[in-house]
Amino acid sequence: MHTDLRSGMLRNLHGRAILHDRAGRGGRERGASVSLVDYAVIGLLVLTSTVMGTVLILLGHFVRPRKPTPAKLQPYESGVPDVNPPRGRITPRFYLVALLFVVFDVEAIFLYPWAVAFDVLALYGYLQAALFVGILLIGLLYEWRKGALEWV
Amino acid sequence: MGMSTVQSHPNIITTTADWVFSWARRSSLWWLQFGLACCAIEMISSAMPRFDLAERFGMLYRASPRQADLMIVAGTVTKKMAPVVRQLYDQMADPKWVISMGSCANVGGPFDTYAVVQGVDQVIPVDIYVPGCPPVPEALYYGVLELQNRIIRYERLKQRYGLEAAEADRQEQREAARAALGPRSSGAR
Amino acid sequence: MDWQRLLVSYFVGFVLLNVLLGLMAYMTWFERRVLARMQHRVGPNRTGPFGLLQPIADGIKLLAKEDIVPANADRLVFLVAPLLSFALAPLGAAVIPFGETLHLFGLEIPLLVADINVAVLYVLALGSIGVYGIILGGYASGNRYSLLGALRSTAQVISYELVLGLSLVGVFILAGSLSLQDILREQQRALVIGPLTLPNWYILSQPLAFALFLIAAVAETNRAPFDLPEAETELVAGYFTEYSGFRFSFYFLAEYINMIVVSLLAATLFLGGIDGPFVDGVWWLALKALFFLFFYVWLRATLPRFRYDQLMGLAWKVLLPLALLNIGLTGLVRLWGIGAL
Amino acid sequence: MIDFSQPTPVILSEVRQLTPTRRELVLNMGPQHPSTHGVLRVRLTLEGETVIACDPVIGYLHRGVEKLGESHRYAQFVPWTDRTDYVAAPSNNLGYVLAVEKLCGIQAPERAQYWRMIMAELARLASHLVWLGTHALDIGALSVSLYTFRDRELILDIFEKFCGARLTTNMMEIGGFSREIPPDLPEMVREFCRYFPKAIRQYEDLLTENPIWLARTKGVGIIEPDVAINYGLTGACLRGSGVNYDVRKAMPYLLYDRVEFDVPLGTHGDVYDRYLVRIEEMRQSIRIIEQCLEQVPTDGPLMAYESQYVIPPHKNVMTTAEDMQRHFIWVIKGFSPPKGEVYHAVEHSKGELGYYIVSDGSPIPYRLRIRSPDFVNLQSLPYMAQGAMLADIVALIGTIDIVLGSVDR
Amino acid sequence: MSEPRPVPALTATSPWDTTGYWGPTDPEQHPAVRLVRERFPDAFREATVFRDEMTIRVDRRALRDVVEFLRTHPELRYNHLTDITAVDMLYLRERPRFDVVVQLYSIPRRQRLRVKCGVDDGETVPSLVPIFAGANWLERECYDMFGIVFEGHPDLRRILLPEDWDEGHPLRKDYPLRGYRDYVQPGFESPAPRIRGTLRRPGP
Repeated sequence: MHTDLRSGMLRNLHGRAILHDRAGRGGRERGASVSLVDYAVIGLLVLTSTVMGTVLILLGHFVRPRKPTPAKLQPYESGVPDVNPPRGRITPRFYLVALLFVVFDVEAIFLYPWAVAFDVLALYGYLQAALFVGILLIGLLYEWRKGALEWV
Repeated sequence: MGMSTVQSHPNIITTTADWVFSWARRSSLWWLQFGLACCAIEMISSAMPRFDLAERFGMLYRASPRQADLMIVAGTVTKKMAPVVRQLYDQMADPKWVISMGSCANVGGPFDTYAVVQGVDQVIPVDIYVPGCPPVPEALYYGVLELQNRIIRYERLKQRYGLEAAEADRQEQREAARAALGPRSSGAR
Repeated sequence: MDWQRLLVSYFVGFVLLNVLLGLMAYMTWFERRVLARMQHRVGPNRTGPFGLLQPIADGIKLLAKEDIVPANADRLVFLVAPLLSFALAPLGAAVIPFGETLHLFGLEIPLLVADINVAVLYVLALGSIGVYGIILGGYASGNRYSLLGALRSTAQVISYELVLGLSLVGVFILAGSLSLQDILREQQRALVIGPLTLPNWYILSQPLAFALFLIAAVAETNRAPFDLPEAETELVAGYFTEYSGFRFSFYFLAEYINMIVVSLLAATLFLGGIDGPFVDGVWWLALKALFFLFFYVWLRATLPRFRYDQLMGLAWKVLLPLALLNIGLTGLVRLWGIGAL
Repeated sequence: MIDFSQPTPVILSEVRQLTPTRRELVLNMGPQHPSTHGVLRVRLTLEGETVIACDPVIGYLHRGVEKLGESHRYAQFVPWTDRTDYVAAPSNNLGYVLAVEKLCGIQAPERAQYWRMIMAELARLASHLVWLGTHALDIGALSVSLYTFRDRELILDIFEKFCGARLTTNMMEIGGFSREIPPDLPEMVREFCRYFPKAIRQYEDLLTENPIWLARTKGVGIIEPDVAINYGLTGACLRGSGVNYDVRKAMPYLLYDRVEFDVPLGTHGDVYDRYLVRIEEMRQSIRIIEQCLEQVPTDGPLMAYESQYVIPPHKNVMTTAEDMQRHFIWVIKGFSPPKGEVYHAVEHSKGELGYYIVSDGSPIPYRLRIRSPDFVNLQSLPYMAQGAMLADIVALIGTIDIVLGSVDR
Repeated sequence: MSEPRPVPALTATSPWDTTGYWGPTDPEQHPAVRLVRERFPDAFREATVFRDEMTIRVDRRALRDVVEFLRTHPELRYNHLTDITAVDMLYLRERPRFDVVVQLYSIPRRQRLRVKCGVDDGETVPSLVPIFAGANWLERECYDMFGIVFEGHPDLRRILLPEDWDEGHPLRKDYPLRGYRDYVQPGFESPAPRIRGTLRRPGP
């Protein structure tokens, strides 16, 4: 299968000596299916760190002073009293970046499985990916020329 | 001393707690990066390589008053600046301390004019006054160390006799320090 | 479900979490001392021996500091946002292999919390979610500096996220996997060039990717010279301007934990992780990570800060094309290697 | 007990100014801000990161120094000059005492003039070091500021040796110096001159060729020569645009015509050129100090005691009746310069520092005007900020090199 | 010991009188005086010399034209506005109350010149902002400190004092050094112990 094919090829082509292969000693075998346990652990850890943070905040509740005054609760504006609401419009340039990001992040996501299966897909896959990236690159160049990447 | 009523007896737990908190507060005095005039340059100097006051005593400077424990008023407080100083003080998170650095901030210094507030203690309460025009960095050291003593005292009183007694004592200390500065100009004619 | 394995992994993860928190605290100490040395100063030395208790004092003080919620802040979001940043930051370390399986009390304790096959993707995803804490906090503060800081941070992180992700594609091509365990295993092979026998660390076969990764990682963690979101001289304190007390420290912690996680990741991806001469083990990983952490401090002491447009230009005009170039070249070499050309 | 629960009153004028428009974000930098070098306040109107409008608001350190000068006798005013531009106090002393000496028509002895030059150049170095440190810090180069302040301490040591004070030196007196130069001072200054070029090289290693520094400073805040002249800029801000105007060369005071030095000029008028100009000025200052140390007579009077405007020598006060009487009158009543008005300018580290004194013949100046260089230079900030980005503003504030005590007086 | 010395007499001349930085000390030979007198015979008032400094006094209405002429005339080219300030002449003369003082400098010719004009309370001076951009803040400062109104100034408001300062203009001679009232922080009832100051202010 894939893993066999792959590891076999590596040894054959480059004749690399393996210093120490720990594949047999603990850990997951290459290509073995991932059990849900790993994700469950991560889920538990998310919970744990959230609880830890909350506990720290609550712990502080007993020792910290609390003296809100109207002046203290005003937003900080370098010491000058604030008079107008801060959440105004946001310039569209930020949205442009977000849009660009979405386009190219999708590209990155498409490239990951391709990279993992690179040896299987070989030249054909390489050309396909090149075509895909090329089209996006043309898009990037277009944006560049159009000044979407300029900030001033 | 204003704390004749003993509200709780010190025991081993509260003394440890007050020691820990006073130690933490005095060892981690983050100061508001806030310079007004000449003294600000000496204040910066005291944080720079030769003296390194700030880092050695665990004093980080923060630009935002929300994260600062200590305000060093370094320089002349003018009437235009006074509301700003007040606003910054108000916006600092409790507990907070104030060092008035230099003669201008103490009593108006040589600027007995129409534009200058004769002492920052007319705008915000001041814990420590550092004299000098400007004070040398060593003087600021001394002020900071004195402030640490003041913090220990405050924390101890707070743990033993409650917040109000500690605040009252702090206020007394402030007024004593202010009285020790002597009279100042009455300003307007 | 394999309950025993779950418990053991969780236990390891819990320990890891706490170790990371401790490390983070001492990372601040490390940074302050190293920075002070570089600047001909002494650094904190009054709180405990060599100032070693300084992080603890800071922590306790922040804990006992008032927690201000400004009047025009979006209260709920304001309170939750730092927690979001803080809670997610250390989880990246969960997929980093710290060594072999440990046999203790008859239990098999793997020194790897979660072995998932898309580990790198997972770390990148965590980084992206972490930015939510920043933007929500900045937006909820109701402060202009915070808002600008949050916007800067978002634009910066997503731009460099892309570079970070694409710079690693070359590594994936070589390793044929997204799992850190597999990538590590690939790096334990020997690379024989003539008389030299070198470890097959990817820093040797992917130098461009390494450089790109390093730059993008510094930007991802909002460190100098890419520390625009919290640029003190422009935006006072950036997105956490309004935060005080322990909530502020959550952002602080998150930044340092991110630094550590990214350093561990870089060490694992490019420097062979726990692999090293003499005896393999977690100390090699620690040493390599420490090198990266020192590198962070060094950068901060040396370099000025980028301007916003320069930062974005660097990501989109220089690093992104370079990353794509790296992928293309790696693919070609690989094709030649497997005889497909 | 003070009631601190009251909110700070909102100043009405600020409500008017801060009225927001629909698209733009009004950002307020200062008066308490890490990069405004004190209490400058800049109101910025931003669109995204781009600055649409920039309005510096000053006066947060206005202390009425000019009014004080009009209420005190001539010799009493010297300490206040220290406190206008406190990072280069000796230069301010120099400008004032020269203006008064011009009004009275006296000149300090040669030896005192050399020492005045040395001290003024050291003050220029100290001021430039503060500028470089804070400017670099604003742009994000953290360590440079610590290195500059480290080396500035050496200059402060020299000041301390000379007059006993570090920052506000009050070192110059009308007529020269009344105290003898400490015997080991020349060697101290020489030692410093040997060391300092190495320090400059260190700063330059960190900045001059640094790509990020270049990106942040080149082409930023360009001010053309004719615009610079039109704005009345002086100092490095003017010379960075390539206009050759240095008071030391154009109308030499003290003995600047006896020493050789070059006036560095920029070509593009951007932040980077002003940086290079000031770095080169530091080298030239060292050159001036070295020449002064060579030329200065080791012996000779330091005070123009022969004039009636100058406090009599201490030794004579104790021994002769005339000088005691003179001393008494000088101290109690002051001296009365002739009626008239003078303007005298010196090349301060920030530009042309001028003192304009109107005398009505009484011992108190009738009008004392300080033409401070950074007040005038700061006006060009909105011009330089056209089309700049938010991060450029801090670079621009840094490059103008302001000290708010001098701006607001 | 030292000899008893006579008290030195007033020095009539000094090295300061012959620097040449302000052009010839004889008004008849000074090109600026000559040309301004020719060009503005009505507005020209007088030319005075003290030490080496040349001062031209002109009518206030012609100030801008004179300065413009001084700036653009090829023989003069006073292209650098060094300073604008004012002097309150309350104790020195009856009318007009203020002198507006403009310091000019010619970068190509390396010469200074001072132009003055008298202005009374309620009168205006033409603003120099159309000629020199640098006049902006200097004139604002004059307005702030003396209350002199510059006609044609784009943005004449207080600059150093707070914009809602209602105590007048502090550099006027009838304004006390310490102002009229203290700063009182709202909510502050017990200010620090205070005494009357002892600083002397000069009278007329």
